[in-house]
Amino acid sequence: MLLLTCPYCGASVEETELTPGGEAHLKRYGPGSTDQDFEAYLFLRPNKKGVHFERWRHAYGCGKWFLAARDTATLEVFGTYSAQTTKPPAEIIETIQAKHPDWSPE
Amino acid sequence: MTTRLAQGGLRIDRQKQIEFTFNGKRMTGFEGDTLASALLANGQKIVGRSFKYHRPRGVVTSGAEEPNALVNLGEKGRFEPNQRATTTEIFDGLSATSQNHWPSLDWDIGEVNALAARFLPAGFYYKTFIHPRPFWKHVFEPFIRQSAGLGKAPHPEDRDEDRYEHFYAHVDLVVAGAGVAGLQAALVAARAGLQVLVCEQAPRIGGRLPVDGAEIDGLSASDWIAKAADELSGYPNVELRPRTQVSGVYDHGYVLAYERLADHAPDADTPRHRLWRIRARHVIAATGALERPLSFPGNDKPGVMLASAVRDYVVDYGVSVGDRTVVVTNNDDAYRTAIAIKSAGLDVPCIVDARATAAGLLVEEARALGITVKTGTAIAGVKGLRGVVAVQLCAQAGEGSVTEEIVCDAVAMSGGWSPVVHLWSHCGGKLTWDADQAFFRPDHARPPTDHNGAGFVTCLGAADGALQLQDTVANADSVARAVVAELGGSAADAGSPLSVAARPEAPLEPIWVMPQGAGVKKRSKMWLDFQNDVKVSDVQLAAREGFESVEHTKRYTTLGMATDQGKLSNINGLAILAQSLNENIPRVGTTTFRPPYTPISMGAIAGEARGEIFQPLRRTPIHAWHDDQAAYWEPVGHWRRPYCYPRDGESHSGAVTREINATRSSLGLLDASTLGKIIVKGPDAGRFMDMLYTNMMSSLKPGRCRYGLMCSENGFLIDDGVVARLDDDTFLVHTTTGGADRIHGWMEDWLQCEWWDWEVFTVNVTEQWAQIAVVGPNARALLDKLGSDTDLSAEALPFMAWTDAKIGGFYARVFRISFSGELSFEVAVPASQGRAFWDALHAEGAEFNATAYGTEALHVMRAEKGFIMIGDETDGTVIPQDLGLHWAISKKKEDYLGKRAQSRSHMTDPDRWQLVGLETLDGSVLPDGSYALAEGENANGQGNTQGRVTSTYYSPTLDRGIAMGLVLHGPDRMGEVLTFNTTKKIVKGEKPKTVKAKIVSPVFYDPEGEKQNV
Amino acid sequence: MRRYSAFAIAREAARHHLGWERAWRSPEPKASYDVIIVGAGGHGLATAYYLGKNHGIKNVAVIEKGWLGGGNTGRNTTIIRSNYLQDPSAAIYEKARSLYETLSQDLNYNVMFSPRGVMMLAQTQHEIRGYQRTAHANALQGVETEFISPRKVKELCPIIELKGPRYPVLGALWQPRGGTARHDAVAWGYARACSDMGMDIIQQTEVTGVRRDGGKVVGVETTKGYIGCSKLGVVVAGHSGVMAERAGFRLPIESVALQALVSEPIKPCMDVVVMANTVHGYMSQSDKGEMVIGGGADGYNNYTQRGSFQHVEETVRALIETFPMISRLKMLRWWGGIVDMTGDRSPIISKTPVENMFINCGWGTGGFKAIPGSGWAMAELMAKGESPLAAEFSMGRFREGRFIDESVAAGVAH
Amino acid sequence: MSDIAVSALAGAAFTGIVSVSEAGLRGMVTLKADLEAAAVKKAVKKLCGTDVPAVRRVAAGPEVQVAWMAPDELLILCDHAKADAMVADLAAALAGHHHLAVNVSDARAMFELSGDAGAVRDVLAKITPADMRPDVLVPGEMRRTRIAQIPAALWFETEGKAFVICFRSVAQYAFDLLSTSAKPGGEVGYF
Ligand SMILES: Cc1cc2nc3c(=O)[nH]c(=O)nc-3n(C[C@H](O)[C@H](O)[C@H](O)COP(=O)(O)OP(=O)(O)OC[C@H]3O[C@@H](n4cnc5c(N)ncnc54)[C@H](O)[C@@H]3O)c2cc1C
Ligand SMILES: NC(=O)c1ccc[n+]([C@@H]2O[C@H](COP(=O)([O-])OP(=O)(O)OC[C@H]3O[C@@H](n4cnc5c(N)ncnc54)[C@H](O)[C@@H]3O)[C@@H](O)[C@H]2O)c1
Ligand SMILES: Cc1cc2nc3c(=O)[nH]c(=O)nc-3n(C[C@H](O)[C@H](O)[C@H](O)COP(=O)(O)O)c2cc1C
Ligand SMILES: [Zn+2]
Repeated sequence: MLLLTCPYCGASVEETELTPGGEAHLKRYGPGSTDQDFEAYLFLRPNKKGVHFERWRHAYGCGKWFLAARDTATLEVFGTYSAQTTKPPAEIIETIQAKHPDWSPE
Repeated sequence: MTTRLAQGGLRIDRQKQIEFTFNGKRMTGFEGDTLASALLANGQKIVGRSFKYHRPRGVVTSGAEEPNALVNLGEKGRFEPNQRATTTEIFDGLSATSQNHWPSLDWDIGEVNALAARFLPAGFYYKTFIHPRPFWKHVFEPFIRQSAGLGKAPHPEDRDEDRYEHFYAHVDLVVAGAGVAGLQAALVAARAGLQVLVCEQAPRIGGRLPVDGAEIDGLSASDWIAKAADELSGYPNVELRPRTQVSGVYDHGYVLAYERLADHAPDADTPRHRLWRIRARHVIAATGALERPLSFPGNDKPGVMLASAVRDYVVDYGVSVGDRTVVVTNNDDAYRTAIAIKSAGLDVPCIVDARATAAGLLVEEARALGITVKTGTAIAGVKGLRGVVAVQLCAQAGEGSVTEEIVCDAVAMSGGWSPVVHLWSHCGGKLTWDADQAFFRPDHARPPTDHNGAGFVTCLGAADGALQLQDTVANADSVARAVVAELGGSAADAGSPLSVAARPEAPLEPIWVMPQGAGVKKRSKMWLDFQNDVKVSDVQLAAREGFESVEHTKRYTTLGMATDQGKLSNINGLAILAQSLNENIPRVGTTTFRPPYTPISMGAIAGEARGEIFQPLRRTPIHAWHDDQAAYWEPVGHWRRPYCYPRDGESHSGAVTREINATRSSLGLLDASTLGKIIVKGPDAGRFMDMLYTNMMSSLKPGRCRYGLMCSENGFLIDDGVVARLDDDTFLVHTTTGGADRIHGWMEDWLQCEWWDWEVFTVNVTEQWAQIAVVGPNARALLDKLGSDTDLSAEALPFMAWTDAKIGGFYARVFRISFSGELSFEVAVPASQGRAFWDALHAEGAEFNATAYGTEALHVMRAEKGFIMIGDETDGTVIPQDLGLHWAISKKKEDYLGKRAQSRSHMTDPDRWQLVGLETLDGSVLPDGSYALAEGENANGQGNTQGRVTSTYYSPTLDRGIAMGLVLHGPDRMGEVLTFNTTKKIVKGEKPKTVKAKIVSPVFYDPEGEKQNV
Repeated sequence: MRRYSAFAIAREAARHHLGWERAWRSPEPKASYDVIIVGAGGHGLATAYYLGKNHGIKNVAVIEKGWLGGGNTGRNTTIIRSNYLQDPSAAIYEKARSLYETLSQDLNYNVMFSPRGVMMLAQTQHEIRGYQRTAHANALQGVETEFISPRKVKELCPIIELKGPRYPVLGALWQPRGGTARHDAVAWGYARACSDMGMDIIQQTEVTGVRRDGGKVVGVETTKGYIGCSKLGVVVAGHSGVMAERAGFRLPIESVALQALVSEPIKPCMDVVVMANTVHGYMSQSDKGEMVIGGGADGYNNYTQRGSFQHVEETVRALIETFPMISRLKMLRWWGGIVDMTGDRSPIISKTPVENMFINCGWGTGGFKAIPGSGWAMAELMAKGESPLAAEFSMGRFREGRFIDESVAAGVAH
Repeated sequence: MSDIAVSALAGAAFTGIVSVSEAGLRGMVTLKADLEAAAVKKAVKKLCGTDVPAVRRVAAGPEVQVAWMAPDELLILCDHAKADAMVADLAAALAGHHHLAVNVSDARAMFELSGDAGAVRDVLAKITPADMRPDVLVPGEMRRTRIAQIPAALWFETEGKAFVICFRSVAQYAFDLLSTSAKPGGEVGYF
């Protein structure tokens, strides 16, 4: 049962107060995009066994979406951060690399 | 003969006698007895039957690891199978029956299995019962099922009389186990100021200490425990819970503990069980160690027990398990049992010690008491059918030729101890094999890790492999200090280490089979898993057949899969497996440890959620009125809406017809409060609305309404409803009942995660309003009669307009929208006035025969009008284009959610089925979900289809069946007749029954809309 | 292979069962094979079996990183049914179900297929309509199924509470020839038969890479070294994403934990399988007597085979409401598996961007019932390059928007 | 016509380990806006008589309380009859400034729990995963969380006196839940 800190409330809340939202940092492809890009955007997922960036909504709390960097093999959480970003912030990346030196963002 | 001793028994209060029954026989025990100790005290040696061979079974342990002594407990609403006698405290009126036998415990037909045992080795059922085919289901399986299973099934109509609850706790530290190690750890943490929750599964704290005895800090065991408990109770930051088992450790420091509040006092008006849902920064598992049996022929017979258990029964309960008890061991600790028995005035014919030599203080003490010690010796066989009458001895080194026979009525065995590492392992903690002490203990380098990637479970004391008291205490003290320091407590205040006067013990010698050279005949009489009847020979068979992984062996033999989860059998079993594979034990490894540590009640898991509060029930402000009218309810999400309001003797369909006729002919009232209402406001609201809806919303004028469609990004219709523009930068979005929360979340998702620079706020105001549809030719008349401060005439408030108004004194928002095709006003008033407004409408509406109608009438009327219904015409695979809703899909907008998806090849395919109306030729009602047949079969031999019914009703208005459906090229085939299947069951040889229906326009009623636009 | 039978047991009993031979060999890998299957779960082993049995391709290795059958095949609630709504699903699940009927005989291994019947309770008007639609579809698909009354429900399963109170039972979709099978035995039976055909089942060996030559697969890297092959079938369920990455492409799949639990064993009290989808719970009783209960899937990616408690809580709550008598039973054990969920919750049996590499995955929460049919189709696809049973399950459907959505008829995937 | 306005449970009450009562109609206004903006701070100060509360805090003015709900959202608690006026005043005060103020009084139900300080926390701790430790959920701080299966906002006015706000449609469920949790015999004695 996961425990995540909502970056907006600053409260550490358990999974049952949140709703999961799948892969984070997806780029939306709309009209005019290629079938490939659109398929990738909607369906194709890295589904990493390891470092994973994902969306959560503090549904039973402030109602805000936030993002988390989590290891899907150990469930270690490297940090949570604002949903208003297109890529993981530097400090999160540092935290991850501190634990996994050979890891680098795609 | 097992019996109660004249004196002794630390746990029992001889002043307080308790009466109970076993298999109908009245028995007595003392307060503090467990059912097991009480049964033994009453001479009840056989307490149950084994799973597979139905062998007679007696009590073998004194705790949570008990595989044999399981009973049906209680009656009716308090009946419970498979209750462990060794952890069941007795109470007045307790009634228990033994399990898994017919006709009786002593004479069990199933025992033939035992005679046939040789034909029923591990996994025999995989190799037979193959022919003839039908026999498995009809002959073999029923037989196997009957003889399998353990306790009785509760009666289907009995209802649990007890209540249950949960409790959430957040602490620095959970200490599982209040033995000497756990207590010391708790003291250290408490003194350092940490918040500590100590959970002890037993009713008494102290663990093994009271029975094993020792001097700690110059105090007797009991005094030291009392002192520790007393100090702990003084700390506000410490909570100590007896009868509370830590049942599982989960990710991110989540811990479940199972508190048994009323099992020992069923008449107390408390919840029976309380499930603790704990968040702990750290977990200390001070869970001790469990003794292992020895694998000698006949080790499963009633009267053969763990040495520690025999000791517990004598010392804790004042119960003798036999007049003459042979102790068989490979370690010193078992000598404590011999000494305890002897000190109780009972006889120990000899101690059979498999080790070549036995020295050390305990051994000396035993010898000093005149007990013969036979070293290098083993048990070759146990005589007696339903109980022990003698044991045959042999050399441990040999193959088992009997050297002598010793008359005895009990055997106390000890094969060494295994640390209880379950809580360490539940969440992935790894183990290491300690060859000297022959057990797995926690590998400190590989603990289970939490959300910070840090280890969060620590075993200490015996659970960490420190078995001998002086080691236990030293280990507990130092490890606890380290944990406390890590958690930010100051070890300085932790108090001084304990001084222990205990007797050092000689090392044990690992003994996996006894005697060492036993042949297959003997090995097939050595039990590993007493409950599931798994023997040494079975594990060896598994290895022989290639089930080399310990996980395969487990599943092939069912070793460790019984209700005790192999607490006694697993280590012995995998040692045997390793031997047979010529592997070393650590390479074979253990099976996965899974929660719960011991089984927990389903009731506790569900907690308070039963009956009325099984699930939240959402009620509109008018709910009570519906209830008073005996509405027939239809669940919609967590809401409940009236399906119809049957009157006395009226059928549901009769009621629906009446409601529709009343509405179409005069006046109907619908509680539409459950409809979603979301406010969308801001400079970018129009732009946002245009992205949400397939049609153009930004162009909507304030004061007007527009029907709109929402699609998922994958192109499929997800919701529809009427949008009202409140002012230039504010929209009111109506969603379906099921859609309100979903769509609001959906909006927030896009606003927060994609278009966060757009200035838009949303609020879900669904429940702020009671919304009532006033429908029918007399709708306006009623509102006028109530009196409105605003002109509601067709001119002032035309179809698809809205206005604020004061109606009959109620502040209201009035929408000229219609889902029925009639003149209709949807009137929203604040929820707090909803019921009053509803009552007013009925009062004033009486003269118009105002009739409340339910969801079914609503559905029929919308179908008569050809309006689609989300969930009927749509099912997650339908796009607006399929439903002839092109008019609602803006061509001007270059983007909206779902637009890109709708341009994929399969979505633009002209062969997609399209919405049409359907009329059976004979006027009958098409069956729900029936399919339109097409010629031939597909590549997989399935009948081809060319369409399906999406909704179908009897229309009272037209007095015939009407339906809508999706049909291949439907709109181009008006008038064509299709064949629909009406059979829902295929009967071999029979061709499906069918009915013919004509393709027509989906609008069956008032196509020009003359009625709604008046 | 020496055949199994009552006589064989009697014969062996005479010599204390010392004469039984291995159920399957555990060979060292050869340098190369015609076909390598990655993953010795039910689907992988069945694929190998039908490659040999139906297509005469026997120079096959099945490579398993753990112990065979230890994935989801070894941890599922064993429900077998084929009354799915959509044609492609009904086709492959019914093919599988009918193969199950004779699987024990085909494999000479008792997989204990027990066609005791599966019912899915209808507890809302919407479910009634959904199941009636399914029933109509099944009639045309040749799947024997039927919508039954509450009375019949109670007859077939006396421990059900019909009256709710919250969600009265309004009827059920009933498949009399659905049921359960002994999950481990299915894997073991196929493994034994494959081994008997001369195929190599290589356990405790992980495939760590896919070697390609000009977009064509030539072999796999493993923890036991490189092994060549001319065709590769990847059948690794929860680890499909990991394997796809190793082959350089992505799948429309996310891996999440799905949980199950069993009660302590009790005497027979439930002769059918019941699924209550409104309240999210399903239950059956195993031959050993435990009540076998399936929980919900987590919503977040997870490879730990441990799930979150609230799903177990929700399921048990739902089942006590449906079967009040279980309230005083005890949960004996609780575990999880990593299930591979696709974008439309339907499986993938398909060619891949890598030539001669095929993938069979996405069975998610419901693939045990499909094992024989899936193996049959996958083998045909690998041997012939196409299979009518597999056609609709190609990866391409996600690009074209041609989904196979079973959730539509109030159905669930188990 | 607030005279005919009724709360969801018309003041239902239960007494067990603690007393649970529906607090009756309470005015509630949701204000969504940039809480950092001077205009907003000013408006709140003027109309509620208190500053914009800090994260998770409840700020109390003379008649009005203001609760922090989200980084861009406040809940203003006032007299039920004054809620519409409050909305109007906010609209006026924030005219031209992007915001959303709306009356949600009737979309909510509110309960009061009172009794022994520890007991009140015990009763809540049976149904919410939120940390109920007195040094964590201090009086004056609001925790938005769930109670059993529904969303709720909890806060302590003082030790021994807590409030629970939930949606109106589930008021009965919330009341039954709280009463069950407070049922005699279920004393935990933890807090
Ligand atoms: C709790 C639960 C309940 C379920 N209930 C049901 C049910 O009632 N009915 C039903 O029909 N289905 C059910 N399912 C689904 C069903 O179990 C699965 O769909 C099915 O077993 C999948 O089989 P498989 O052979 O594809 O995968 P698996 O059995 O998981 O086999 C995949 C194998 O691949 C191996 N592997 C992975 N990566 C590698 C690698 N790199 N190299 C080598 N080997 C590798 C794994 O070790 C594993 O053994 C349930 C699943 C779960 C978890
Ligand atoms: N000399 C030997 O060979 C030998 C062997 C084993 C044990 N011992 C003795 O055992 C004692 C070891 O002390 P200890 O404190 O480490 O162990 P312990 O067995 O004395 O205490 C462990 C306690 O944990 C409880 N427990 C176990 N699992 C639990 C769970 N999941 N939840 C809640 N409670 C749980 C048990 O009921 C018990 O009270 C010492 O007295 C030691 O001398 C000696
Ligand atoms: C249908 C079924 C029935 C099971 N019955 C039992 C059982 O009676 N006793 C038991 O200990 N485990 C039982 N299990 C659970 C297994 O022991 C094991 O937990 C599961 O296969 C997952 O493996 P793992 O726990 O080793 O990861 C059962 C599993 C399944 C799928
Ligand atoms: Zn938050």
